[in-house]
Amino acid sequence: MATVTRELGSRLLSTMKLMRELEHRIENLYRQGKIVGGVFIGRGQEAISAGSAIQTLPEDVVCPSHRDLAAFLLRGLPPWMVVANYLGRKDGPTRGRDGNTHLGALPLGIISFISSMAAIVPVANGVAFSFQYRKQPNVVLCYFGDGATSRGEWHEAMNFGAVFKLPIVYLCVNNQYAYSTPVSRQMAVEHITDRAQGYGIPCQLVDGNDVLGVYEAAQKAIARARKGEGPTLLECVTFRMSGHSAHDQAEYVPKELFEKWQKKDPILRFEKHLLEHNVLSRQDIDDVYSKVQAEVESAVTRAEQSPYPDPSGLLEGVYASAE
Amino acid sequence: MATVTRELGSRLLSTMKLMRELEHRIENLYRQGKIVGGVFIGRGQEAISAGSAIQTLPEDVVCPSHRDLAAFLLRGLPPWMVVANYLGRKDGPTRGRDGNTHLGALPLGIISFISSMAAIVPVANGVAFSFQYRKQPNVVLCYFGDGATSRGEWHEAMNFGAVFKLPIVYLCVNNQYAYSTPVSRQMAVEHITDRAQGYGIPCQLVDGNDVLGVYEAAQKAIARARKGEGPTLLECVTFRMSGHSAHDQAEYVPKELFEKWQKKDPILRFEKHLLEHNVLSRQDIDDVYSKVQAEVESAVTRAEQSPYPDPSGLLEGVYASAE
Amino acid sequence: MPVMTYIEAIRKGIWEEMERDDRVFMIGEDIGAHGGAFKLSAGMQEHFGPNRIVDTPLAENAFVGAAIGAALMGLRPIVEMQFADFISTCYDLIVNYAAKARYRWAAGVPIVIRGPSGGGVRGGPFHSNNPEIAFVHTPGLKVVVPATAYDAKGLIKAAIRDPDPVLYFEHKLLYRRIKEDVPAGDYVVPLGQARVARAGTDISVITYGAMVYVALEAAEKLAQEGDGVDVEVIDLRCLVPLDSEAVLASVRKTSRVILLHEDTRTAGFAGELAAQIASDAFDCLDAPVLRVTAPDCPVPYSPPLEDAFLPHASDVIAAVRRSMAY
Amino acid sequence: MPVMTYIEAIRKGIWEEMERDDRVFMIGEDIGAHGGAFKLSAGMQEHFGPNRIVDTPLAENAFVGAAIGAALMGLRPIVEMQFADFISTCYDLIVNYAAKARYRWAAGVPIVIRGPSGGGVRGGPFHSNNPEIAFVHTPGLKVVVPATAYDAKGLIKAAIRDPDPVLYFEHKLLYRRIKEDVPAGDYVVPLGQARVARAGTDISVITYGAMVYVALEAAEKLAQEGDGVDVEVIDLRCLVPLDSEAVLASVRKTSRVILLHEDTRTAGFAGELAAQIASDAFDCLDAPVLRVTAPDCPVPYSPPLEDAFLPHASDVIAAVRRSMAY
Ligand SMILES: Cc1ncc(C[n+]2csc(CCOP(=O)(O)OP(=O)(O)O)c2C)c(N)n1
Ligand SMILES: Cc1ncc(C[n+]2csc(CCOP(=O)(O)OP(=O)(O)O)c2C)c(N)n1
Ligand SMILES: [Mg+2]
Ligand SMILES: [Mg+2]
Repeated sequence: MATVTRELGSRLLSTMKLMRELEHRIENLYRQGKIVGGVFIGRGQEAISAGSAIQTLPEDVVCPSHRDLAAFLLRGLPPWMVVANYLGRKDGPTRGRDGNTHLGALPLGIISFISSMAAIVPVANGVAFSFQYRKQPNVVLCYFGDGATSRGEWHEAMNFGAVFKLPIVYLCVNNQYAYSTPVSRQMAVEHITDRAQGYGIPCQLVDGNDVLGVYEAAQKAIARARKGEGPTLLECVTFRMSGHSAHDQAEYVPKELFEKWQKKDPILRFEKHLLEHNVLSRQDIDDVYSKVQAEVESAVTRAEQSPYPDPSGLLEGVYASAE
Repeated sequence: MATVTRELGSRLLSTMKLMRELEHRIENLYRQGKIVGGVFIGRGQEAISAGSAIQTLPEDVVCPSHRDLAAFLLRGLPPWMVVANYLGRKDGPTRGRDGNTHLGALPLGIISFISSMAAIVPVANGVAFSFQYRKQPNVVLCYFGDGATSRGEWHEAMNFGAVFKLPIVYLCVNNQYAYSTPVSRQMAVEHITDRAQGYGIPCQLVDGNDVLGVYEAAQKAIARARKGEGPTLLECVTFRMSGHSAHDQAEYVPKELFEKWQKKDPILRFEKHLLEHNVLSRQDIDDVYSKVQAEVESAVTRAEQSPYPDPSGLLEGVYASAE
Repeated sequence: MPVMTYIEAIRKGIWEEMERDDRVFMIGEDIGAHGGAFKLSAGMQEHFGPNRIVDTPLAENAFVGAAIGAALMGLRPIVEMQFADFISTCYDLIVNYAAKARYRWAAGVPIVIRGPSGGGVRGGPFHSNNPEIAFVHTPGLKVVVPATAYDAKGLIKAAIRDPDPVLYFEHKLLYRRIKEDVPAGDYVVPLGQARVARAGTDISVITYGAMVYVALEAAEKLAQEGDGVDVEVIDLRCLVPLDSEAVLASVRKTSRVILLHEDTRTAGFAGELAAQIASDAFDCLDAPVLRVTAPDCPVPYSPPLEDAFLPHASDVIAAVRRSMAY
Repeated sequence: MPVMTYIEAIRKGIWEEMERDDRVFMIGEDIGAHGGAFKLSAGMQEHFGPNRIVDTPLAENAFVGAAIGAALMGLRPIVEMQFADFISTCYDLIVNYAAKARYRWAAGVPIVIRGPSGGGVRGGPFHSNNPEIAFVHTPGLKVVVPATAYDAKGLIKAAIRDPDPVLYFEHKLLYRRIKEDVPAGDYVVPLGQARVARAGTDISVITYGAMVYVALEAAEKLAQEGDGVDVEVIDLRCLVPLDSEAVLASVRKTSRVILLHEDTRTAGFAGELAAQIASDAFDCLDAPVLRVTAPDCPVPYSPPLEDAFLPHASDVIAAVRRSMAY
């Protein structure tokens, strides 16, 4: 296991905690009827986007899916803008045109996903292709769920990435459900890494609730991609500690599973690691958390101050020429 | 190796030969400018559709692709109808609406493929699903090329077949090229069976130029499907002993490959086997061949006698109600 | 007659058809134990079993293809798209396989593909689309767009019994907002018959889906607001087959026409109607044919934007006044 | 000026753009060593290398997606569909990803997707389609349909330089049948400007693609056959952006209009034109707006069927006579 510096430890911890608390707050806003559309959160899955995206360089690119908020945050997207996007406000990155984490920011190296699951994967390949084309030593991190791997686009893209040896890391967030469908009903094999055998890409099964495990696996994969040795697939096994969306009670998930996975909570687990290895003290951790709490509150305040977009701008930006 | 009865031997031989000679004759018609559209043949690949489709029962269904003519013939499609379809005549199975082997005949248990490579695979699953739904002990044989396996539809369908344990046999005709693209540029693994590891389906690599090898592998796979044990994938390795279509010179294929594979010709090879094992005599074989020759000639004659469709029927059958 | 919501009417229609004909089954994502994203099939898997309410992996091509194959063999599959928007991921199988099979090789494909379409629920660009036009344009497909609970039930039954592939686009805004008397037993609303939602003499508003209510609201307001304009509202119910007779009859009667749809403007269904009217009712028009539609942009998420995007009664009223003033 | 075929003009346009701008590359199936199914790119891989003429596996989503991603990063991909028909297999990425990116997150997707469309070469139902309308209907996309060699070159250059996603549908019937003087050097035909292919005073035929020649043939015959009808032919060149001004100007001049396209009728592009004309040129029409299009069925394979399917000069002449007699 990697030895964790104080700085890395507190960055990882604060990122995971920020994702957790921000999403928690957004859920509350949802219950208060303040969120415009649906809410999709990654509770329990924070280690995956945090442990991987933290290693990207400024010119690298991330392609997060809908439960990878830490990747957005680590690329520098201000938390208040996330909230503003959920609230449909003018200052969200989509200026109210799209909701939740359906957003991108080219200057931050964030490519927007779209609803069609796995559609982002071929697009992420194209970003990696551009690095190869320009002989740029950069990499792409592309995230997707277990459910997304049943889709044709995923297959086409995995194969394409392998054939072209693209500088990309495919991160499967296997939270064991696609909406109400357990992995056992999605495929006749056990793991996405089994599924990925057909591409000639190195695969690794990763404990997705162990942020350091994710960190190390991603580090290796990123290094490999950066050296021009091609893609890697990491299957990060975790659990969706929520309904599919904020309005879903997930009655189809056996209660025991939530209990079992609650014990593996990635934040508590990392806390414990940091304490045990004397990386951070309890006080340090509490400081991190109260900073996070303050950040969340100020994010919500600032987001709520952002006005709604003016309908007079409805048609701007459909085409470049009309801008 | 299976012991071949006289009857099976001559049926297999005559089917392969009929496919070979019929397609050869169609190529000639093409050169004479008599064929309406393109010509796609399976020269050198005859053992695959012949060795497998010969085992289907009347209520079984085949879903052939564009180089699997023997499957059509074995299901009882008269050779002259194949020619009539190429010629765009009224009595072809599509009544001139579609060309070449883009055809189906429900009463014969033949499902039509369409041009989009691999689109037939999910549809074939549906046929198998209907058998399962109705508890009918029948099976589907579904054929596709190596190139088709790069497509998303193929992935979705393979996975679906595995999850539902459908009574289907997937036959990949790996002729090592998709148009001008060699398998090495299509995927980063060597075999379609590698590709298929991700589905939890038993796979077998088969010498596609050995009709008895295909026969045995298909027999096992069909039996398995019929017993409700689910799908099997057979990768039948062969070579496309022609251009992609009759107008393609295939300059992109190294000459040596044609020479190498000419030596593995499935018909000559089976002839030799039959002679060596005293299943058929030279005279028997020559008799088979001359019958085939006569059949081909009468097929062409009859097809050429079929009139073109009457344009007054142009709009018939777009919808059921208009029929 | 029981009072029923629009979604309940669809559900009942399917339920009754499944009772009636054991070739009918439903396939899609999360429709089993979970009962579907909109709970349309809640309890159906318990009743009909997992073989007839079939949950699938997240793979639209896989299950649409499977439905096509099953239909070729004589079954009667109903496919649920979790949102109608996702139909674009299996577009090829629908427009190339299902639509052309009968024409090419006399093979019928009696499938129904249904799902929630339309905006007004803050679904944003990927959960609010009206994807009908590409299918309307594809010969071999039928396209149904119910506006009332009565029609929703009668049309889903007609669609299930139809020998051709039918796309049945429900409007999700209507799911639980529309409630009305719906006969408990079996009845069918035949495909291809429009409905006069409101009879009128001065101007015709031709529309479908959720916009029927917008048209009716406009008509009522115009009646009340002293314009003295008596608006006829035609609810098309089906786009293919289209009841051109009903459209032309209304236009011949009123001589003025507004074409209204929620879908975006360019090459939307109003174009087809305009072409038919300009060709076949040219001589009885007293004013230009006007379109009221969403503008040419993706469906935006934020309330003020989506509100500006969607056509409202006020837009219809303005168009009616423009037409009447001509 | 060198004489060039239509296909050669496209090729030259791409070649020159690739010389001019090293962000431009082409990606597709069999376009490298083989030079493409129609040999449009023969020799290009030798010249530009395999990194800029990129052969891919048989997977349209993979390479269209890759092009979109590369375009987001500032490259200028040209995607070849081996046949335009296959664009239906990657429909979602085009209408949902590429089309909406700029609107949603201000991210331009400057890709060109091009390929052979259209019938008349006995390609049958899967190699003869005119798939334009679904893309015309999708806000965010541009759609180009060149008819002449001059335009083919000038428009492909405009498309490559355009900051938005452009679908460029070549007509395969024209590839080697159309030959004309084409400037050797750089020039651009801007998107969104129609062309008067033949000036006339009595009636307007609005069309595009291969049908431009059908319209011209009809116009010549009508001029010669003593009808005394002087037909104006408008070649739209682009469907999005549409030169509505040119369409309306012609209709205002002639007062009569025939809308002609090869694509099937229902909800085809003629509908959009009819709607614009019925709304904005209503008062200057002297006769009903007539459509001449393919009928609503798949493109059949057999010569007598395909000939009956495709619109011919005789159909245009009949429509013109009907209009003039009104
Ligand atoms: C093509 C497509 N079909 C259906 C949906 C509806 N849908 C949204 S998320 C989801 C489940 C996704 O599961 P997974 O990929 O495992 O991601 P998770 O939500 O578990 O993170 C479904 C079915 C969709 N977005 N796209
Ligand atoms: C989706 C799609 N893209 C492109 C094509 C054009 N095309 C026709 S056949 C072919 C190659 C098919 O290769 P393979 O599947 O190996 O079959 P083979 O021709 O070798 O038998 C291509 C690219 C197509 N038919 N469908
Ligand atoms: Mg999941
Ligand atoms: Mg092949």
